[in-house]
Amino acid sequence: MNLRTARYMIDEMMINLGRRKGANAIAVIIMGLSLLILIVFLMVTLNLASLIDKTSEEMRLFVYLEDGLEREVTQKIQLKLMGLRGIDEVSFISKDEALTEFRETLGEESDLLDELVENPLPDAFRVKPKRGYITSEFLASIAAETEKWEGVEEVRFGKKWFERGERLAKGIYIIDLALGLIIFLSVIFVIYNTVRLTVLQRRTTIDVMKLVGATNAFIRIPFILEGALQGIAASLLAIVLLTAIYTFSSRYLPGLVFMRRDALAGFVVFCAILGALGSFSAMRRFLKL
Amino acid sequence: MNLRTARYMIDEMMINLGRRKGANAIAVIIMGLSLLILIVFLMVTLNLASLIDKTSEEMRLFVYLEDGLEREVTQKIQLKLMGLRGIDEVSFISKDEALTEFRETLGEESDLLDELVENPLPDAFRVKPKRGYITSEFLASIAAETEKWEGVEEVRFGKKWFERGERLAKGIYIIDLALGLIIFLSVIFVIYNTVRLTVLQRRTTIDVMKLVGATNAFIRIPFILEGALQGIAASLLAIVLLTAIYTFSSRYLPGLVFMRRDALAGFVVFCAILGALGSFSAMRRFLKL
Amino acid sequence: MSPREQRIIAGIYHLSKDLGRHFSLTEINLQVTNGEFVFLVGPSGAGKSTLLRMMYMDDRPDSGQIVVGPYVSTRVTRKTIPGLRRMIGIVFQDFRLIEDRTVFENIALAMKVTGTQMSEIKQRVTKILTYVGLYHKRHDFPRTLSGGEQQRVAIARAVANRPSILLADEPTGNLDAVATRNVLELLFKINAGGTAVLMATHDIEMVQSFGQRIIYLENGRIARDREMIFVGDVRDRMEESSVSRRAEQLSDHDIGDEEKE
Amino acid sequence: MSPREQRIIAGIYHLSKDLGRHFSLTEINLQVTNGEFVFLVGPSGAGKSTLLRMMYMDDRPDSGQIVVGPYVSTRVTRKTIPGLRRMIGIVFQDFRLIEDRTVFENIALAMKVTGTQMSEIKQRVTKILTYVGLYHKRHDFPRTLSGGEQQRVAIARAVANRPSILLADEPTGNLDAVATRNVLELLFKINAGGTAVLMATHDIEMVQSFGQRIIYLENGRIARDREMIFVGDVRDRMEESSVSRRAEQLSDHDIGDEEKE
Ligand SMILES: Nc1ncnc2c1ncn2[C@@H]1O[C@H](COP(=O)(O)OP(=O)(O)OP(=O)(O)O)[C@@H](O)[C@H]1O
Ligand SMILES: Nc1ncnc2c1ncn2[C@@H]1O[C@H](COP(=O)(O)OP(=O)(O)OP(=O)(O)O)[C@@H](O)[C@H]1O
Ligand SMILES: [Mg+2]
Ligand SMILES: [Mg+2]
Repeated sequence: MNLRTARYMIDEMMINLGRRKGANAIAVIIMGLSLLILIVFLMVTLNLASLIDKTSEEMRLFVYLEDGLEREVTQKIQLKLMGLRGIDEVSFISKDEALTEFRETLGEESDLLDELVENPLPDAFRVKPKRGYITSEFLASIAAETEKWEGVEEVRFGKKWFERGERLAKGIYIIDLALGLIIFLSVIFVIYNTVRLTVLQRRTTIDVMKLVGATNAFIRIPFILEGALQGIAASLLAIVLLTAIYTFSSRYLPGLVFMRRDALAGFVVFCAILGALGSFSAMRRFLKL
Repeated sequence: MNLRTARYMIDEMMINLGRRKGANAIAVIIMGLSLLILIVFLMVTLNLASLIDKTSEEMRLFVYLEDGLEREVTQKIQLKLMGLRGIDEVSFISKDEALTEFRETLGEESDLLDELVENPLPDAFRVKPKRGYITSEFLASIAAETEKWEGVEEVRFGKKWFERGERLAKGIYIIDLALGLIIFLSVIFVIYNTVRLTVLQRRTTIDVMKLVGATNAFIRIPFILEGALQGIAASLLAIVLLTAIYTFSSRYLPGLVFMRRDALAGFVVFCAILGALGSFSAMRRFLKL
Repeated sequence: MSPREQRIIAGIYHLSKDLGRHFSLTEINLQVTNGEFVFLVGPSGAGKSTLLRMMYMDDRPDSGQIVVGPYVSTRVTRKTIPGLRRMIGIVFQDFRLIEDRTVFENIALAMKVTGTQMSEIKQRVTKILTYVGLYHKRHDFPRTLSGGEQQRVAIARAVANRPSILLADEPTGNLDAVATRNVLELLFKINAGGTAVLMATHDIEMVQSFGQRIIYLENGRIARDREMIFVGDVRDRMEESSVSRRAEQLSDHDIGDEEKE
Repeated sequence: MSPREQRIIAGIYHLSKDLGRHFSLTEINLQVTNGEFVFLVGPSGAGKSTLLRMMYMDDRPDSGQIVVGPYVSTRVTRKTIPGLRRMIGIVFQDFRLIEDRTVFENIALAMKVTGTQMSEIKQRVTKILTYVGLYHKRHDFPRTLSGGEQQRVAIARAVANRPSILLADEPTGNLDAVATRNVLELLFKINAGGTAVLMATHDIEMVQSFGQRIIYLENGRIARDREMIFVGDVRDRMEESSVSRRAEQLSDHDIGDEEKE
């Protein structure tokens, strides 16, 4: 293909775009709105995941110590804890600190603690696991191991609640994935067929071009470029609308996370390819010998 | 319009449907998938709302009594509470019951209560407000009023937590509404324009019918019927897919609520009207004099 | 049958219509009585189709009036147009057959529109298709028909409803001599039945032989009406108007460069 | 110019093609040498357009072979068809102009496809449009043209690329006598430049006067080729074939019921 042919193809595309402004605009808006739904869904998923992540990151393991331990024993336990695989931070909580914290948690009900004659809480280590290790199996295995150590009275991590949360997160992820798949397929279907319809409407043009001796490439490339352009325009429309939604929503949910730049760029490229593929495959029917 | 004309119109519709099976199928699938997104969103909203509702229904007001009250005073307070506007149930919780409950709430940490020499908790009434009255303003006003009563030491309802929850619920509703509006408009736009495209493709047929003297009604009604049928087919497709999604999801989220029958029926009617309107307005352009 | 009273079934009065930079219809006056047969001739681009289009009110004049039966162009509305169109049978120059309907359905549709009974539709369509020699193709789609066959279907559709006035735009352009004669015979018979016929054609020589009224249109004006036209005479006029449009700067040499080895 | 060598530029050998219940092309044999001018005549539905469609290989024969230049129908592929089509100029019976392109763009597109320079495209299109009398309409869209004007644009597009062989299907069906003569002159000039021309038409009388080779097609068979045909003779044949198709059970009385008051 030489330069002149390339220019003619671009000419063709520009003429097509110019002559069918209304139809193209409608196609781009249909595609853009479908993509908006997809990208909003992606953002919701992203925020759900980051919420679940944050929540599970707050998970702590408490290693309660026996009463009246020697300093050395306490320090040895701390060192052993820090030596364990998958442990991020180990901090000592004295029984007094523990009571203060507990008072805070109880809030209004804390006056109930005023009745205590002596602090019943033990000293403890608060253990923060590393990110990748926050699973109920891992925490249970750590708990089982450390509980056997000398000087350790009990190890707790809210097993029941944690497991319940884990199940919930898994359920949410599975449903999210299922929904995502459906939305994704729906959107691809809509875009693909919208582009297809715009090609179908120009069936006679394609027929005539074939009859005057245009090569398949000459016919196809302008359409593919057009499909790609439509895809890009639609994805940009979706991104603009997403930004508006984000701006509005984060007034009410301040922690909301936005899509990353590179993900958005990938999204635009993906839509361009989708548009181009839609054109391409719509034309396959007509370009047969 | 006489019977024969009606029959001819139905004929027309059937011929159109039969001759353009592929195009009609694609249109119905595009519309069905868009509607699926809408109806899934509705179901998610429904479940969110029922979750928030259930959570807020568990809201209780605690009226703590002074120590060592006479039975009559206690009973008088109970009667007065039951006489208040917006109150559903009032139940007496003795200090021992309260401690047992507290022990349960603490779970693993409950051994801390073993150290108590005497039960520091007061007797109390647990007050369940009626459904429509669960707002922080109403609860605060009740609390303020009852706190002044003789024999009442304090009234609490977890004000801070409740207000925070209320704000969260409001945020979720607003964002849900905003998303819902966008999805709703997108779906309407997609359906409307899909139907429009199928009408546009038959532009020449419409022109010819006008030229041989068909009245606007004769041209329009078959198209409107067709649009309505497409809408109905699309909504049924969406409902079938929704049922599949529901069945799948409730394996992971057992409490999931399905749409009500009458809401689904309304949905089908809505889609029929939407399809009919799409046809109708697409034709307005062509049926001008 | 009682002798028919002479009424004006269609009249055009002081019609003007501007169509962009290059063409306008100017001061057209013409009347057609019921039962009349009129040829509308003129060179390509003279405005024949445009004039017919005004008569079935697919387009409105800029000034002047068109009257067809009881319908007046200045007063006709969206509601009354279907009534007007049912009085008129139209053979379009480009046929305008519906692509996804068979030959039978195309013709039947025009009759259904007026609420004709199905049994009558079947009978009429059969008869007319047989007459134009296409009964065996009644279940075929237009795209599988030859040019001339499509044209005959268009004619069949136009006459199916027994219109009061038939507007035929170049109805024999794709037909051979014999098919042309058959179509003309059909039109004459329909005319003999009381339908006024206005047939646009460029074939002045064919038209000449029938002795019917001929209206000669040229550059958007009626150049002659009613007087007999002699072929030689019209030929000259056509040549003039055609040649005056065509830029004559082209020499044979210019076209000679088509040559190749 | 050196005297041109006689080569066969297009040949059809033992071609058969079945088109449903009602029509088939049978045992067609014909050769066209470069620089030849051939009229293909026959009644409506004889198979003229179908035969031309086979020659530009939009459809393939059931058996037999078509050879155009170096291209052979049995061996041609999706890749080589564009090359074949660029050798051929085609005037379609139904014009096939692209609706959303202007007159200029329609013609230019056919030239762009072959990679012609823009300056040359402009020059050629200007010259040809001027010749067919439509230069002033170059920026108009097909839908605003009269039937005859559209036909002339179709002709202009077909000759724009200086094809080696021109297939013209009823190129004067919508043209008046003068425009017809101009178009024929154009075709003859192009022919004189070395382009073989195969023109399908139903107008046997017009064709008669030029003394060119005439192929007479009837019911999907070549009835006569090369021998001079006398009008009266062909008239008879056409009548026969046309009448045999048309069911003759219709009496005048049948059509007489068109009558109305
Ligand atoms: N919608 C339009 N806009 C602009 N010009 C138009 C329009 N319709 C027709 N014309 C012009 O009006 C002129 C007359 O067209 P018309 O179709 O009436 O001619 P005609 O006599 O039927 O010719 P033919 O024999 O070729 O069919 C032509 O030059 C045509 O280009
Ligand atoms: N795709 C097809 N399927 C079935 N029949 C067809 C098809 N194409 C053409 N025919 C039939 O083949 C016959 C010849 O058609 P063709 O178009 O070749 O005739 P023609 O000689 O060009 O006639 P005309 O002068 O009317 O244009 C017709 O009877 C037509 O109905
Ligand atoms: Mg015309
Ligand atoms: Mg033909």
